[in-house]
Amino acid sequence: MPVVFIPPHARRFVNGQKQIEVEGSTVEKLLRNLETEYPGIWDTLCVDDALKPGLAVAVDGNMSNRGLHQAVQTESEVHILPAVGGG
Amino acid sequence: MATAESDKTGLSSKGKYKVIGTRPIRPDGVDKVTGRARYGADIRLSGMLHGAILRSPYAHARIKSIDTSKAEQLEGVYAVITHKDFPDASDKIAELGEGSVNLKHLSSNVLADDKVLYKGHAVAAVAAETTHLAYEALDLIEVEYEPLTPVLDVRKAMQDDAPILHENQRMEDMSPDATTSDKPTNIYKKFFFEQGDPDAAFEKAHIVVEREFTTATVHQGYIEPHAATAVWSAEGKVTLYTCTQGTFTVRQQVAELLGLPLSYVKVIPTEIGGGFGGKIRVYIDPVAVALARKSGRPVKVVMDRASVFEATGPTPGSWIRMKLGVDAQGKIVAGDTEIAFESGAYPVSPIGAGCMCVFSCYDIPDGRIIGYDVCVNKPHSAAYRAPGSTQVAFATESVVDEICEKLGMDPIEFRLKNASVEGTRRVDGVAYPRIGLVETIEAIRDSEHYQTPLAGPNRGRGVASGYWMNAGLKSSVTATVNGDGKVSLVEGSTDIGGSRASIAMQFAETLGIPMEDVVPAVVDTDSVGYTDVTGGSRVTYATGWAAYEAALDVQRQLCDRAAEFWEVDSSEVTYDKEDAAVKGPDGKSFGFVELAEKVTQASEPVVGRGVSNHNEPGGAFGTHAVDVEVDPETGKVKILRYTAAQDVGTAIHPSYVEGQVQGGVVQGIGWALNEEYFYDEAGVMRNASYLDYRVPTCYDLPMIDPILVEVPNPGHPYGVRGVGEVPIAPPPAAIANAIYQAVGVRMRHLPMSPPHVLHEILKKEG
Amino acid sequence: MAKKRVVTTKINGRPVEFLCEPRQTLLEVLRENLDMIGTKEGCSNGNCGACTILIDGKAVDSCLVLAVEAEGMNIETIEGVASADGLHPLQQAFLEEAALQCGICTPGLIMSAKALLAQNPDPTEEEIRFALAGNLCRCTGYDKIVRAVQSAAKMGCASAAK
Amino acid sequence: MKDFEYEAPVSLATAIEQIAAGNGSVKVLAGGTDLIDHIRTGRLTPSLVVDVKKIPELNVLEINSDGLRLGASVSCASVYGNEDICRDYSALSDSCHIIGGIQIQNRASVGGNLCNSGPAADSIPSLIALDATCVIAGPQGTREIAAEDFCTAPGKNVLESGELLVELVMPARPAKSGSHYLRFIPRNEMDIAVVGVGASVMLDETGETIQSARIGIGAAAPTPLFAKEASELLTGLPANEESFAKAAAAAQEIVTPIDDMRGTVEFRTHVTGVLTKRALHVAVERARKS
Repeated sequence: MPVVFIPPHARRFVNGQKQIEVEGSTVEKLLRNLETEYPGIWDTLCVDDALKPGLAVAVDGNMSNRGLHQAVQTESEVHILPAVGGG
Repeated sequence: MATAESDKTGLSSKGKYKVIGTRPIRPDGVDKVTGRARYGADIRLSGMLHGAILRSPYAHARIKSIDTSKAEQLEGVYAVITHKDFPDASDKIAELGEGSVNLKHLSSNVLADDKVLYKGHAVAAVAAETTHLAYEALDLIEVEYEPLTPVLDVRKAMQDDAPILHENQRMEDMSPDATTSDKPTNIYKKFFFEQGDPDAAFEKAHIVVEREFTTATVHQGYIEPHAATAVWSAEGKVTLYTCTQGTFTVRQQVAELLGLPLSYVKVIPTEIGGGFGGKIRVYIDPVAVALARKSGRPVKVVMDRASVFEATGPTPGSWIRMKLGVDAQGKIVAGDTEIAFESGAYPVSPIGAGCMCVFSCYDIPDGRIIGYDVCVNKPHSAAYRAPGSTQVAFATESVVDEICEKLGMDPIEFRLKNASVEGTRRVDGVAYPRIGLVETIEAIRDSEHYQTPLAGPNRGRGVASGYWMNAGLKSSVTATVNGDGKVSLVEGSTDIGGSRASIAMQFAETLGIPMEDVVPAVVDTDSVGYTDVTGGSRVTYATGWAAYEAALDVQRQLCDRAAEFWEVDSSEVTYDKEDAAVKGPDGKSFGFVELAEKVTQASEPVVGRGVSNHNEPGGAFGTHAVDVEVDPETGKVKILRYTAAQDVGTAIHPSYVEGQVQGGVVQGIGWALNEEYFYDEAGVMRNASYLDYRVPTCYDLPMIDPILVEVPNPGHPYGVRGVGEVPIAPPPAAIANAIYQAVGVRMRHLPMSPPHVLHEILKKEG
Repeated sequence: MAKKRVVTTKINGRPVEFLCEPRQTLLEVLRENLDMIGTKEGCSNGNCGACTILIDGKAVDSCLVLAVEAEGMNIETIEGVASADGLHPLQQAFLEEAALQCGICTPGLIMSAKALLAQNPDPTEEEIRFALAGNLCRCTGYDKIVRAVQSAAKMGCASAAK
Repeated sequence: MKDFEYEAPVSLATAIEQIAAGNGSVKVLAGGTDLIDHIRTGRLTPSLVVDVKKIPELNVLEINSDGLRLGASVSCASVYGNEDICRDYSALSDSCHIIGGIQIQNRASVGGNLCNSGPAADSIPSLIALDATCVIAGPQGTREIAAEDFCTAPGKNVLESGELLVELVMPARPAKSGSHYLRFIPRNEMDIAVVGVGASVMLDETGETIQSARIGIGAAAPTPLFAKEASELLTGLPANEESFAKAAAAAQEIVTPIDDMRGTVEFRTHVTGVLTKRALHVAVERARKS
């Protein structure tokens, strides 16, 4: 099952857990599934059906610009990180 | 110069490719050495007016009124604009591919709304027949200000009683014990990352070192000032010539700020005279467009050098507290850091990246990172080559050096013991794919430089490593096969450092044709598919990948055409890139040139297309060694020798890869030794010129020796990793460590300019 | 407004007459009046060298010369460096050594290097670095630029320049 | 750039007339490397610019047994291109070799550097050390003033409205004399002096004893300074590091530097001493070889 690493500011919605295994084939599905079990986490990370501005998703260490639509594999690690600007 | 190859992967580029790894002359070279290449300020259109911008003399003030009537009446003036000429911007965040921007902030930065937030903040603009006249008109604009107290230092700006830049700003707290407050603050956001239990781990550490560091605001220092020329058509369409790292990004920002349909804005890239992250956000482009709209004439706006310093995005000054603990064997057991970046007049700064880079080079099982993004009365900070990484590398690598000294351990041995490898989990949680940090450390250890003892008084050697994550993002190219067997390659990545060559080479490699037979063109936003900025070290990786896809598309189309000519099924036809030929059954064969000619005469055109949006750019690491000599009587630091080892994935065009490393190192040396924004108490930058903003000259430097370590990126067809950014990160720390070896003082402030170094020497001598 | 002046000069070997205001710099006149945009503007106060041209064989920052001063002067700009026969050895060396990245400083550097090699056909690395100190480059770290000048000197640049 | 008229007189008399008639809103153009930037940025707004490069008296470059005559508009490159000056007036050629980059040196003049009267002007400490006299022409005729008395405040000098610096005259250099200028800058080129020291020494026949010395200091006070006590205390002392240190200490006594983007009070005061020692050291070495 994919593992979602819960960003520190969202951990209070998941009883302080740092990572949670959850079903889903996209980041969106993972977070929706998390929300059913842990209400409040969706609104902490997302707004208007997208990640909040300033946040980005990384799957297996790679930052993605696909946001919630990014596909995940069964063994994937998913991180929600600050968006990065380059030079 | 040396090229070390990785013997661990067996995937070195040498001998594997026909075109990749060679050093052809760049396609745009002749235009650039003969003065024919057109840069931003070189655009001249008939009927063109010249724009000029009125800027705030105050670092912090409320605008009470602006009277432009006298300027409007001056003979030869065609338009005067202020913030009121822009539609109300929403508080929406626009993603610019690399980084994002709040449109309301962007709009207020381009022309100030109710407040000016830094000296040089644009307030109004004029279009007139000549530049001289436009500047005369600026003197006739009357602005009434109510000056406010400025705050210029990140720590002061974080205090409770600090002057507030944005009354409606409340801190967004990303820490687990986040609380909300309704108090106005200059802190835009507090970042928090934690892995393991650092507090417990420090308890068990054998040695703990905790230090504070500060770094001054510095600028990218590109030699070409920003320049934009806008043409407004009666039907409401805009053509904009501009020197930018990203035409599509400019298109988006201009359209949003002026309320225009995206597709009505056509951005034509000129050549670009350097950017380094500073030519992504717009400053003058919307002004040129608004002036063109109001005057009905084409308008060119060119920034002067002082405005480039005072009013474009430098990279943040910072304060950093850095604490590391090691066990008796020299293994890092815990890390804890607090990082505060000056975002300038508006959020956001590259603090997020700084947090991700700060412990990136080491395996730190228990660590905590806290970051603050803080507004101060300086221009809104922007990206600068590996944004955020240099500041934090200075802190981390300096403390690592101090720990090595306390342990009595060689800094190379320490790094090899603690270096991040594939699978190492960073404190922000991400685990690395295959990376080449260890190989760069070994390359330095084995280098002739490191193996040669350094002799002489007041001399010292320092080592430091650095990291940048690199970016993937979106790119598009099209490739038209011409009747003469050459290919027109159309791309959207503006070429700052030879990317026409590195993209064309990957295309040529894929088809097995000579690079010289590929004619690249960097075109406008109407003429190529969406392409993200030339930044994030992504162009050779991502646009190169798009070119690879386009070449595969060309292969497929050529095979189909050949199949038609031969009247066979296309499954029986293959493309042989070794011979640059299409091969069919019964020994049938068309050479590339032959088929190109035949297709052009008697078949549908062959137009290949390639897009990419891959996200495995392969982070890049570098390890540097530097020898310095310090004049103990003046504190002046001389760079005697510099070697930079970097994991470059695959070096497509080694000369330009070396050039990226050398250029990044020298920018890092400038940051280390002399570059800084020097403000007076009123918030006026006292050194807004190349005279006193001291970028290194040729006479200040030795040759810079790059060692290209090639650990191919498994996430790219040719193993490309971004190379441009990471080399700026290690130099300040490496030099600080060398200064300590030379004269025994630990420098914890950048720049390590002579007055600072001498001060420490005198303090030490008592 | 001050009266415009007619100035007679020689630019890249050919006589050129232009009309200018006293307040126009030679850089401005080259670029705006004469459409010779090869000479670049980086700072306008003599600290970056992007606008380097040769006046009577000597390198100067054209942003710090008034166009009216150019009366009777012999001016060389980047546009006059290559000939109909091809590139100047310095230009060729800059290409082969990859001595440019963004290229904005390149015209100025080539002009400074040309003045150096005309005076000193076989300069040391130290002499090259001193001669080019007035030309800032932010991309390359100068390494390949110095090598390009060394390589051009080896090609016998001084004689080829004549 | 603000509008202005331009004249390029070929005689001194015409130049003085034009300058005098301008009533203070005239600026004199020699190399222009400071002036043109000042006009561009609006720090100066002359109505007339008088280009003095075509006036013969301002182009004099003469060195003989009476000494050196240096016309006010002679370029720095011409100064260090002259072997005699490099040999006998080394401090001056040292200065000219480090003002700006080569592009600046090909235009900028010593006279212009003096008239611009910046506290950090590189040529002025050398002119002071070499005991230069400034020859000034004006509607009332010609007058002379010592180089150390020329500047009165940052950017200000003794020139009255309508006056023009014509030339700089330096006395002949006897045997066993030597001079040197050096400055501290953060980079190795293209900077303004953070501190600059010019020193000239005359030794006795043995080359071991200092007969006389003159030390000029730049960037450490509102105007370049003649370090009188530091200079005079050297008379009769052995030409060694101990004596240089005494002079350095005396030089540090008279400086009144500021904190700015180029250096701190602490730094400038300390480095004044360091550079005084180093300047004297090289000047003595040169004197011994002369």
